[in-house]
Amino acid sequence: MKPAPFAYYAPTTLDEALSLLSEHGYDAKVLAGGQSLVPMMNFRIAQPAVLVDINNISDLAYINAEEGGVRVGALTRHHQSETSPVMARHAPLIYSTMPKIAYPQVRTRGTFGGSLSHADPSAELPTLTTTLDAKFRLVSQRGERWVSASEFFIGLYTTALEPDEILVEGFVPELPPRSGWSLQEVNRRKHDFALAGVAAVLTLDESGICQDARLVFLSVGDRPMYAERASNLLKGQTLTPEAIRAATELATTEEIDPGDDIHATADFRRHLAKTLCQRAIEQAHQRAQGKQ
Amino acid sequence: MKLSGEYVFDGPREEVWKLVRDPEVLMKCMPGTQTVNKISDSEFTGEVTVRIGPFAGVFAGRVIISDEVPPQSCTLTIEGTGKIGFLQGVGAIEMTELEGQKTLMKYSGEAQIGGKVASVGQRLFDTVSKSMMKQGLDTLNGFLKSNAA
Amino acid sequence: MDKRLIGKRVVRNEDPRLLTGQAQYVDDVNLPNMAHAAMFRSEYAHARIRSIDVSKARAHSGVIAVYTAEDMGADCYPGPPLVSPPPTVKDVIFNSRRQVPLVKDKIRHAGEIIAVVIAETRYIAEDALDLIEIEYEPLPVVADIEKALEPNSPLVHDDLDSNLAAHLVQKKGDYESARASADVIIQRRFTIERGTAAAMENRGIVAQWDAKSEALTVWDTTQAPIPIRNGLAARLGLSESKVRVIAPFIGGGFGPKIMMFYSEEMLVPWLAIKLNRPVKWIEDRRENFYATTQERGQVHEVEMAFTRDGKILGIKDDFIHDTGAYDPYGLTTPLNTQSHVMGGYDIPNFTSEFRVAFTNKTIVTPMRGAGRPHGIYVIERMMDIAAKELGIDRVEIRRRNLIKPDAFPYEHGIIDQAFAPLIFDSGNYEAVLNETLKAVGYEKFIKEEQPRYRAEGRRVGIGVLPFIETTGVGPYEGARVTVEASGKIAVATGVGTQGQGHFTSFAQVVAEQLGVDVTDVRITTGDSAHFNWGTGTFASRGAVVAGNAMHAAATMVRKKILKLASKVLNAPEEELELEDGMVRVADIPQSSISLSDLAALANPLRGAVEPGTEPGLEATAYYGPQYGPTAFGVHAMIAEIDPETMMIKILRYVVTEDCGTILNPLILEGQIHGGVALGLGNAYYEKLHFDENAQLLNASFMDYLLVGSTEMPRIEVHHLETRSPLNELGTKGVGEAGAIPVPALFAQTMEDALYDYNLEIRETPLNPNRLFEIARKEKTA
Amino acid sequence: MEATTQKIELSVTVNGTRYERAIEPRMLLSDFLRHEIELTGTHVGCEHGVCGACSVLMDGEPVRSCLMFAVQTQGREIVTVEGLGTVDALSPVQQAFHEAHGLQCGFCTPGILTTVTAFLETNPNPSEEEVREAISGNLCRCTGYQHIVDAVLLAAKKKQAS
Repeated sequence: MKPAPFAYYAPTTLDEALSLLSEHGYDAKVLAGGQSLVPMMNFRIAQPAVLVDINNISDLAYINAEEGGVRVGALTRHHQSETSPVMARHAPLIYSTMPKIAYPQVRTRGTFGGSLSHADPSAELPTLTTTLDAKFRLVSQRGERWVSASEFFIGLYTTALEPDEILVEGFVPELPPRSGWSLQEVNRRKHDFALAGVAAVLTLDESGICQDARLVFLSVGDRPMYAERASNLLKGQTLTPEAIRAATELATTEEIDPGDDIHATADFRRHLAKTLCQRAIEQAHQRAQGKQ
Repeated sequence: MKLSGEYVFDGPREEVWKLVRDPEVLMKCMPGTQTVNKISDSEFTGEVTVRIGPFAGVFAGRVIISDEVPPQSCTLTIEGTGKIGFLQGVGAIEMTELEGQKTLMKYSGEAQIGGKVASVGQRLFDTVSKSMMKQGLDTLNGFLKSNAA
Repeated sequence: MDKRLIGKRVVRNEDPRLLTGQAQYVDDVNLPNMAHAAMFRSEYAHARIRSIDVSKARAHSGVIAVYTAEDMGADCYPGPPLVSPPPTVKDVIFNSRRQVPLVKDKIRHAGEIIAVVIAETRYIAEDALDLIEIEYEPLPVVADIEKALEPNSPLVHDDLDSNLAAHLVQKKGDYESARASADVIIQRRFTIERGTAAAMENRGIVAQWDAKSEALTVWDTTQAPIPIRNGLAARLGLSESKVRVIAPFIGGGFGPKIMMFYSEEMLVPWLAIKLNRPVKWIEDRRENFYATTQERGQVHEVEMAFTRDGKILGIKDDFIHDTGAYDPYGLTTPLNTQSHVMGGYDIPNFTSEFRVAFTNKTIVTPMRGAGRPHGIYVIERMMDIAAKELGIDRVEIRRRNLIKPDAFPYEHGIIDQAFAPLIFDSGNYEAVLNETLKAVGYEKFIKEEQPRYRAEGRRVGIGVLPFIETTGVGPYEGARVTVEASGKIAVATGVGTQGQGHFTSFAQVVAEQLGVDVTDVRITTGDSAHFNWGTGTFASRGAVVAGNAMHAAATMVRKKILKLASKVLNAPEEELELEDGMVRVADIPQSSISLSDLAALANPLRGAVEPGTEPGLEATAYYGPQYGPTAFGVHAMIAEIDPETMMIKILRYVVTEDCGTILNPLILEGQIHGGVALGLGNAYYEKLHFDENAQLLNASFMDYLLVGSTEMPRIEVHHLETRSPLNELGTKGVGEAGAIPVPALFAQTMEDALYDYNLEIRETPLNPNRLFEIARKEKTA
Repeated sequence: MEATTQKIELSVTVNGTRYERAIEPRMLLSDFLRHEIELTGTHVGCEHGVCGACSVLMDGEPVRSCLMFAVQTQGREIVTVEGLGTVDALSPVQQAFHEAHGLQCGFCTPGILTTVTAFLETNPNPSEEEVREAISGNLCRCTGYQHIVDAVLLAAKKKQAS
């Protein structure tokens, strides 16, 4: 299990990196944390001809509080997010999820931008950023653009990124007052990819009626599965058990697309999604009411 | 791994059949097809590059059409072999006419994947096969529409 | 001062080197001019090789050579059988088929080696693998062990008329009469699926050929260096004295590291000679999932006859055992299953027929537990089912049937894996059960805690069950104990070591005899240059068989010491004591001599040695038991399950083990902890998923789930010591014990936790998905 | 900018010693440590980032050396198990593993020792649960983790006392 040969570049500026990507197109892969890419290279099921190692580009690792949210640089390591008071304060859903992601030695290397660009449908960050309606800044020599998370994730390992683009940072909006959040997962072992999972955020109005809601599932489709109709169903409602059940039912029968693998059948995943969705809404609701 | 589903084509059944019956078209519907060679009227081979994120593999592919009942049904046998693994699939397709010059295709089949890619990538098969199926059918539908245009 | 060292929590002699990265493993061997091998393996499980072209690989820069079976010529023939079927059982069918170094025409399991590339680096060797062009003719695959034995199955070995590798029947008493007189007959079917040992260190071999002295040195991750040495010498036409096999530190064995021979074990030394260069091959993790032997696949059809009050009248267990593509390891595993299917119970009537099936899967050889967990699974599941059907408490029905302390030695009248009669030497089974019930608080849990949980809607279950383990089988091991001129003790044995703490527990045995510090005893294991005889580390036998050989040799050296010291100190032997590396005359401390001085006197440079005496303070001894001692234990578990997600949390895990005399409780506990971890894997996490083409779908640690630190519960270990009368030390083996009862216990606990679902679990390993399916089925049924 | 599959000059500090080698970009850090500079204490168990046996410290943080290319350590400081202590002078963590029997075959041990050494720097007084989390990226097939957990807790106590 040794990787095939490749040409290696370690640019120190973003401009250099973009120029390399522009030159090599599909032949090149960006190496960030490498925690998903390098195993695939060791198995030789990925054999990129060119690696553009962006780890030496300074100024891409930061977590900054801003008006209305938090700005996260692409090279921010998971371990930084896990220990960042700024993240804890402004994006508690992400902060509290970080310890679940892989293992300590992976979190010291794995990056925010790398995880998003890799777009594994079972990974947490794509789901969380979709749930929080984050947006990402994609830069190429041709210019830059902001893309919302729900438009960024297209399919399995497939994103809106063109071969010459790099995701350089994300902006994660802060939840308004009276909001609650939850991430529920079922994993074979604690740190495995989830068999199924769901993230929920809710915002209540002063009378306790649900003003805004987003439910996004992981491991039950080819990308983070935003249950838009179920989310809308919650809006304007008092979150009674019936209302929660109805939204859960809609989301898990019509808005996810689970598949079979050796660990779980589509059927079981759907069952788990249902159980977890209900729990996630309930927990987010509790938090929104300041009960947790 | 079982694979089944339905797809609605924007064209009449005869037209869809013509395309399905043309292995060259079928090969082209596989995302990443590089070359196509005709072996017989019902057998074609070709080279397909499958690219999914960082994963990329070149497969020697073969498509065989059998059990034809024009313009209604047939069986497709698909094989692919490459350095990183192999695939074998057999699927039955059945088409019925719908109103408004549309055609409903029902397909059901079984695919088996082996070798390296099977041994380390099983978590993704279902998603990959579903999405490749969809891409392929969309492409076929695209041919249909461009033929009609 | 307490001179006893046996039984003390002594920290390990081997630790400092292991803890500082100074211990040598096979992949750490780095020789000048060393070349690196990579194996070209079949991706198909069953196929004919139509053509192979290695010319591009040969031409690749940095490639030294590429060999196929054809290139290997007459040297490419199967390995020897490691274990033959027992000659003592009548009417055995056994079709011996063994693996070859390189496959020439027909592939019989995915992962078989077709060609080997030798290059300047492993990286280049792997590049060259990608340049080998091969065309296969895929054949219908034998993946399922039951279908394998159906009349129309494709054949794994074309020269046989079926896939039957072996067939054997064993009986005790008269089951049919027992059945006729029974109040209740229970029949069930159980399936047990394959797992892998997954030692953290993959296999590896380094071979060095010295053409001038015609000497071969092989570093091998084997559990059995002496047999490998003997086999290699025979195969390569060399004198055994010219072949040295070293099993250095090994990163875990668990059974599969003992094989005769792995294809690579035949290939790498041959290559080193052929190329006249040192060659290294290190298995990678993906290869390990295909090429290292596996175990556990069996299907059982069981029937048990009971009286109304729960007394077992008899058991009938017919099963199929999966041996994979070849059967080099004989019938060890299914024989173990047979000898454990009666558990620790007094069962007068028994009949068991097993059929061993060839399949297109990786070869099966014993791995930690080795057929025993299957037997225990079957009997203990049946006991649970019987308890429910008869309305008897599950502990009570077991208590009524356990072998009583006065019934030992308890003869079963069948033959076990050692080809010896199955006899349980000693035990105090009910006491071990009682100790466990007390420790886990069984009564209180059932009466107070569980009702409280249930009232809260929580599904918390308890499980308790006993198991036996046949251990410490022959044929023999040996040890040589030498007092060196430094006064330190050098000890050598032929067994290999894979983490069991031999450098310490053996040292304790020797040090106690010789009155030295444990750290003054230096043990050499697994080097054929240091000890010429032995079989290996397997079957929970190191501490029993090698341990007693140590004891015997140390006792002989002690005698020599006393005899010589008596002469030197002019005092009768009875008045001498060995302490702190000195021999002293009791009560006259100034009259003493150090072992160092004594060793020098025993090996004089001038003068005459008395006729009939041997130089030095040294002795070699062997120990070979007639049959092995049988250990006993009871495990208990309390676990909670979320019935919606089927996620579990183990709240308590209690073990009471009776493995006779304890050499070192610290090491013993470690063995049990590790065994339970594997057992838990076999119960809930670890399953090799083969599809219908015998393609392995989880050949990585991403998808083959080893239990991690966040899954393992804390284990409370209790001991009882019923000395084995079979050996001087009174020891019984324990290496595999931890793993054996866990799948059965887990199933019992889940059924208890999900009491309102009326589950009946008849398979292992489970997983959340399967529990969900079983629960849903039972609920709708 | 010159990029190449050709060898690259690497300069890296390992256990306080500076090493300079010309290596292929694809050489894994684990192979560099083990075979180029012959620090074989770092072990390789899976080469796909799950088992943790190859964990080393880079600039004080635990990383999987099988998931990094050696060229990525240009100018960095690496600590392997050989850098923690010696046979005659075990580090407090090593000493605790010795006393608590926190190892059997010893193969996974180096990756655990490096990981735990870094962990105790940031969390000197951990709970058992935190210890289990800290070593969750290290597989051990021998111990069932219990004596490892005990060893880490003992090491914390030793470090607190000293």
